[in-house]
Amino acid sequence: MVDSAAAATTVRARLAAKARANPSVALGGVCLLLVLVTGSIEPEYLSLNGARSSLLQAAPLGILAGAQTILMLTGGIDLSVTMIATGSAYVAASQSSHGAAVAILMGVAVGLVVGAANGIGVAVFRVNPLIMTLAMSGIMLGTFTAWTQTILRGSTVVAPFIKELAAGSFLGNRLPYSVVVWAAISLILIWLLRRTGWGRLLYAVGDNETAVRLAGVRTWQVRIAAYIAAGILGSIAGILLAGRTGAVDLQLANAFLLPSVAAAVIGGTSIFGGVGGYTGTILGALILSVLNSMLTFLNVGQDIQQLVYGTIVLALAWGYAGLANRE
Amino acid sequence: ALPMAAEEHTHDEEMPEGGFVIGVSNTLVGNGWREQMICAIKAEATASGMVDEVIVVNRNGGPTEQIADLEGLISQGVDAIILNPTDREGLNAVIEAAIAQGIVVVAVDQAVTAEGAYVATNDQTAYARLGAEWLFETLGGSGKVVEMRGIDGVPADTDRHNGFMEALANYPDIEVVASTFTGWDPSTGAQQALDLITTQEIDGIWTSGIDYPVVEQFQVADKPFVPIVGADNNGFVAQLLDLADEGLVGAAVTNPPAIGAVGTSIAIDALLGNNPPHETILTPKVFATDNTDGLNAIYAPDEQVGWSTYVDIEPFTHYNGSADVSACKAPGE
Amino acid sequence: MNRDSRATVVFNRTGLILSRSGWTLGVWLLLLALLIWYANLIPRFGEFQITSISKNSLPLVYLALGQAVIVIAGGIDLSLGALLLLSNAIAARFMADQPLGAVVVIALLLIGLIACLNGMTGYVIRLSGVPDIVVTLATSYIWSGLALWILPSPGGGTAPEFRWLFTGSESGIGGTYVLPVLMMIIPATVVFLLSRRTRLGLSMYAVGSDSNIASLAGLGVTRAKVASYALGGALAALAGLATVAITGTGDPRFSVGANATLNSVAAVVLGGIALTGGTGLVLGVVAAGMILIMLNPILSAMGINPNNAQILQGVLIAIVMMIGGLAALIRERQT
Amino acid sequence: MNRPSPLLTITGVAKAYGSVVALEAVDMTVRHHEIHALLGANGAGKSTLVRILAGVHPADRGTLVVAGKTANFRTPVEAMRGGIATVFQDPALIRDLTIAQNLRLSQTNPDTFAQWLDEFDLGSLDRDRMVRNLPLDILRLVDLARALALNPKILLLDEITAALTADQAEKLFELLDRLKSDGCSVVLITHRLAEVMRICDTATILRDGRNVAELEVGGITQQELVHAMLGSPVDLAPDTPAGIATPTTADAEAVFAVEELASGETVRQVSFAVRRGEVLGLVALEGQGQERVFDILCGERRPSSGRILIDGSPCRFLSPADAVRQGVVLIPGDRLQALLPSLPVYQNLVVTLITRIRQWLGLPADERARAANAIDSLSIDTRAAAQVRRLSGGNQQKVAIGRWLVSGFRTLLCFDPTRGIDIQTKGEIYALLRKLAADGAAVLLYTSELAEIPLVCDRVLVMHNGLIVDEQVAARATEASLLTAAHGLV
Ligand SMILES: Nc1ncnc2c1ncn2[C@@H]1O[C@H](COP(=O)(O)OP(=O)(O)OP(=O)(O)O)[C@@H](O)[C@H]1O
Ligand SMILES: Nc1ncnc2c1ncn2[C@@H]1O[C@H](COP(=O)(O)OP(=O)(O)OP(=O)(O)O)[C@@H](O)[C@H]1O
Ligand SMILES: [Mg+2]
Ligand SMILES: [Mg+2]
Repeated sequence: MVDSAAAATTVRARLAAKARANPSVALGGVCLLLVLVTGSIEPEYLSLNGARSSLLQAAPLGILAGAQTILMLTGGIDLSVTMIATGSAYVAASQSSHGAAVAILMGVAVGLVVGAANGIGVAVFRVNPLIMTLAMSGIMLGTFTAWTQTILRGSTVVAPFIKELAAGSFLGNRLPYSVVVWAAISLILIWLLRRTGWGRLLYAVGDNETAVRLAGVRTWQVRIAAYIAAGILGSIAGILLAGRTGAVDLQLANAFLLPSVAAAVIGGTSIFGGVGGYTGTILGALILSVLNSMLTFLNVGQDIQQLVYGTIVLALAWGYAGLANRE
Repeated sequence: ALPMAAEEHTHDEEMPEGGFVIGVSNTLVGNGWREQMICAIKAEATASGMVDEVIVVNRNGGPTEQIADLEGLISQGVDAIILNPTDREGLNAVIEAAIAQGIVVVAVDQAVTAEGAYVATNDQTAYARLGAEWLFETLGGSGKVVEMRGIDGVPADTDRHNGFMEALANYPDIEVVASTFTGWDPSTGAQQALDLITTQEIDGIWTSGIDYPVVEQFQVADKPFVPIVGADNNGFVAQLLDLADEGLVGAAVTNPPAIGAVGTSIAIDALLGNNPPHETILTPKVFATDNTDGLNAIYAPDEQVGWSTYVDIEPFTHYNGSADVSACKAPGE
Repeated sequence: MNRDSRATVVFNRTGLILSRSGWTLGVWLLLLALLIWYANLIPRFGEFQITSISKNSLPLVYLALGQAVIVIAGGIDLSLGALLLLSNAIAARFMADQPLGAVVVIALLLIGLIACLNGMTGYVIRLSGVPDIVVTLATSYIWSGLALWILPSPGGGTAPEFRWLFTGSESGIGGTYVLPVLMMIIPATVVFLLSRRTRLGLSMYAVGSDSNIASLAGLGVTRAKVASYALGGALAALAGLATVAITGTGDPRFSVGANATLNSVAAVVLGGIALTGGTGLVLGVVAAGMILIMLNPILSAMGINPNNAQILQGVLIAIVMMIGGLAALIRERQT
Repeated sequence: MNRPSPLLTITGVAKAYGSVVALEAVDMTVRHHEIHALLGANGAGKSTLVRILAGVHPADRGTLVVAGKTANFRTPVEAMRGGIATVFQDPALIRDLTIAQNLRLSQTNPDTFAQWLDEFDLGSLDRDRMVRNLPLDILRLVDLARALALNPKILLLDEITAALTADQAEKLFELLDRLKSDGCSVVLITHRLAEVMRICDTATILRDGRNVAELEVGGITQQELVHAMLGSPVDLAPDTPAGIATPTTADAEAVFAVEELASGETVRQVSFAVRRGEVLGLVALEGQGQERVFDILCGERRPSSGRILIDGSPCRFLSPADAVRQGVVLIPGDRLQALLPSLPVYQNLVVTLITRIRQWLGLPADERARAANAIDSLSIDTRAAAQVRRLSGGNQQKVAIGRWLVSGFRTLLCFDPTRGIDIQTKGEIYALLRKLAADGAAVLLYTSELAEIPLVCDRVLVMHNGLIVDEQVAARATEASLLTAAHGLV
């Protein structure tokens, strides 16, 4: 009796230790569990189609959460990233008549410019990132609302190439191109964070900026580059989203703001900087996408949906912190 | 019973000849439908020739913020206020205060219960009922449908849901297999649609206005189209016209933001002392794929996908179609 | 000589207070300037406008005060707007057609209830070690869901006398400005005194400044944290009550809450409280809240179109913060 | 058997932070009326023991008996009620509040506090000053006065003298003597053995989380103390003793020089040159402008006038990056300013290698080897290398130095690098500084421990009131000669 209880605790302790050593495995387990729960609500979900549909949704979310991950590592955050996504998508769509390449470049330029502005505000003028990007989001909303009636007037149907990239699939309609785009971005991000000087500086700046500055680094450059990178990621996510919905309006990416932060946090990136990585974020984005599908299949009112969503996000964050803090 | 305001007016005998200042209060920034509503107000004000200035206040917020904005407009001394109310009852006090000062108040899109206010709305119950009836009829009275609603708790959504249920009551063989809340958000709606059409047998979809992203998902999923009901969004109308060859069957139900222009026209009438009726309810029109001419007539190829194509509302509007609305010019601009 | 040195002390003391509360003063001056400007722009500026400005600012001012307390104690609460919704929904649902006595009881219970709920949030944050922003992001969904569940669509009501208490008029408009001004001054003063003059308040500053040192110094970190969240919750409940008093109804829309949260954070920062915690005076936040509410009508009176007004508001916040950042930078370089 | 029972008895106390075992099993006895030294190398577990006694952390095992009663303090307040007052290794004052508010928070009686503070002639200290604006020595004394105001039975002082000036320390010792006779016992942690010899009655020595000896101070020598602490005899002088400036350094060209540097009222006129191969010492009492000089030299701050010359040509530092690119690097006094606390030792060491945008997309090929070299040559204890914050103070200091060994430099600015460092590590640091100089670097060393000067430096400058008031040959400088100059009495 006592023995089996003791055995159970050691097993649990060993499991906990394992999960701690490799948090991605724990997150993967949670993701799998959610997939199974969703599958029990809607059996058809456990099919190739279900998987494809979840991945399609996770791709833009994962990319936006990548932007948050980079910034959170430096102790920053970007509340304008969904506005950047929307703005880029808008520009890309309205420039679609000039061909996909021009459209995409113009779209990405939006992310570049806005990201740089955010970066300068935060790194040079030392504005709190939360406030800087909140203000920037308002500025962009006003600007784009005005522009939709002036310089961006006209069709916002996206170019066929973008549509194909965002929504099309290959290999017998199994593997969406957008997932390939996401995978490529993931590889680049993971490489940047783990194998480059800039990635290392991101962690360092997030941990102790003074120490990095005294080491001879111009930390403002690191930060500005981070905001620019986040802006570009926002643009790419926005353009993919535009391709998904086929056309753009100014609410395109709104719904992704809080989930983009949540995905990074669930994935184990600390909002205070210095700790985390993109692998966890990928899983975080997948988890949230599955959760969304689950809520769709649950067929309940928005009140219950919000209750379930909030509770699960809290439970996940708590569980993860429990693992991380137990040492 | 006429409100006190009418009495006040009687003692400046000669009726005003124009030169009005119209205040507009809106509480949703960046929403295409609302922007078009504001543009329609400006276009109608310009076309009427009676208005000197249109003052728009707009921000994201709820009744509290809107009350602040309305009181600001009152302080600025406008002649009429057109508002898209955030609440049916919460603004009554300030509206009645405005009316007491002789300001004409017109609530557009959503109703208010304030005494003496003019109300111009699209009939949301009918919007859903007409569309749903078209859908159920098209399905031959039986089949599995999805109801894609807007935001839970918003009056327009509740009205539309009621209209949908009214229609449903007459078709016992129609089964609603899923009911989702899109939040009137295109990407959310797209994802829900994709989740549903890839996993379930569906015969028809009714949407509360998130329509073209849903049609797009059939192409993403590479599934055959099912009959779909949406709003008079330009993008959806274009799809109904373009994809008819590929088997798309659908209906666009009008929910015109030009209701703002209707409100403007009513306000000017009231300011001129013409005593227009206090309640104007527009009944939606249904443009289905079997009516290509109708669809072609409302299609606006130069406008954006979110553009509501049904802009001319007789006898209220005096501007010259989509072009004027889209120019979005208030008097003097 | 003695006189002289006392004068120097007084002078130094004034200088100290000025330098320490310079930002607070600045925000109040900005508000004053805006109001004077506004008064000159519109045809008539009288009691109606003063009442309007003070009562309409109440919900945001309360919410921002609550956010300020939480930020000072080293947290941030993204669920305050949702708590406002919840309080607004419960109040409207249960106060409708009730006599004043019952309404007051409900109001007090509600403040207590929401203070407890948010105090619990604070406790969960301490217990779990999950950052504040994440926990409150999650609870914001929970509270909004609950609000929608309690009040499925807009409606409900409250007693006219209760509306009078916050707005100076039983209809919610055009009353005396005395009451809304009092309802702003009293809670603000109470929160200010609580935060600066009591041990509990100071321990919030301490915990926000450095919770490790605070615990070395023998302070109850958990107690301060929970207290700050509870106080923030109570103020959010008050904001919900003010909303029901001003509008006479309840509105459970998620977006209203989210918008209110963002405004409260903006007001806190504009009011001179660093998001890093441990510093700042809550009084500046009151003026900042009023500025944020009044900016829209003021810009509109200046003839600025709403899109540009939206841009201007963002630019204003960014520039004010940049000036703050630069000033800090220059101070660091010089002293 | 009428010997009184001890005031404090600790038996078998153990404490581990995760996988780091800070205390394995410690026994210690503090009697009435005694000043008890708690000694040990960096990381021996002294501060951990203090934190347990003060109720900050619970012990994993073991018992505390205070005045005959078993104590189980769960919070600092309980420990205070139990008669234990503590001055921790780092100031326990809230930086964003005023002194008065801090006193209010800790419910300290302001009058008693004022009396104690007056012992150090600080009775007139303005209580409305923000803690963040006060110098470290004042903060330590405020902490002390606050602890004394509790009227404790046992006073724990964790390296309090490290930040005090010589005369403040002297006043402290007089005060401790009086406390002792008034019936309060003191546990004093310090790395300065002279202090132990001067005022302590007993010493408990910790090594690697265990108590290895309990000695009566009266009968032993410093060497014996060191032997007990380290387990082996240690030569207090560095391997390569500095002599009188050798002809080569005297002739060597000035690598780094400043001319008429000034900054407001704090730094009024500072000129000097550091030559290749030279360690130039700088001494000053607390707050004479030395911090500002270092801030300017490392590029953190701009001077109001004056020039910095490198190899004879003037240059301007707009930021530390400019200084670092010219080979001028800083080891700050507060090591937290030089460390990435939650990152591994390795990352801390190599962070100096990527300072330019063109290096962003790669990593230096030889960085592993360089980092390993630095770890080796400084013998950094890497058991807790996963997070620098878990290293002991001494090892943290080594990391702060080590990161410059990795990237290389020409001029090294050291601000009090041995503050709070154990005696063995100190010796290692002295030797290292000499070696760096011998390899061609120029070193400017500010130190608060005057005894270090003859051990490491070639020449020494004395600063007073923003001016360089004296220059001496290090080998001939004595504590007395330096102190006289430091008080401006030349
Ligand atoms: N919070 C902590 N988490 C993990 N390890 C810790 C923590 N605090 C101390 N340690 C470890 O415990 C050991 C003892 O540390 P402690 O601070 O007690 O040493 P010390 O004797 O006071 O050294 P010093 O003279 O440098 O102050 C060290 O190895 C240190 O790395
Ligand atoms: N203080 C500054 N203010 C504005 N721009 C700067 C500043 N310092 C550097 N830059 C710009 O930032 C960019 C990168 O500068 P940085 O000096 O880090 O590059 P680098 O690769 O180290 O080049 P180099 O080897 O020539 O010094 C350059 O375009 C430079 O002009
Ligand atoms: Mg120590
Ligand atoms: Mg350069």
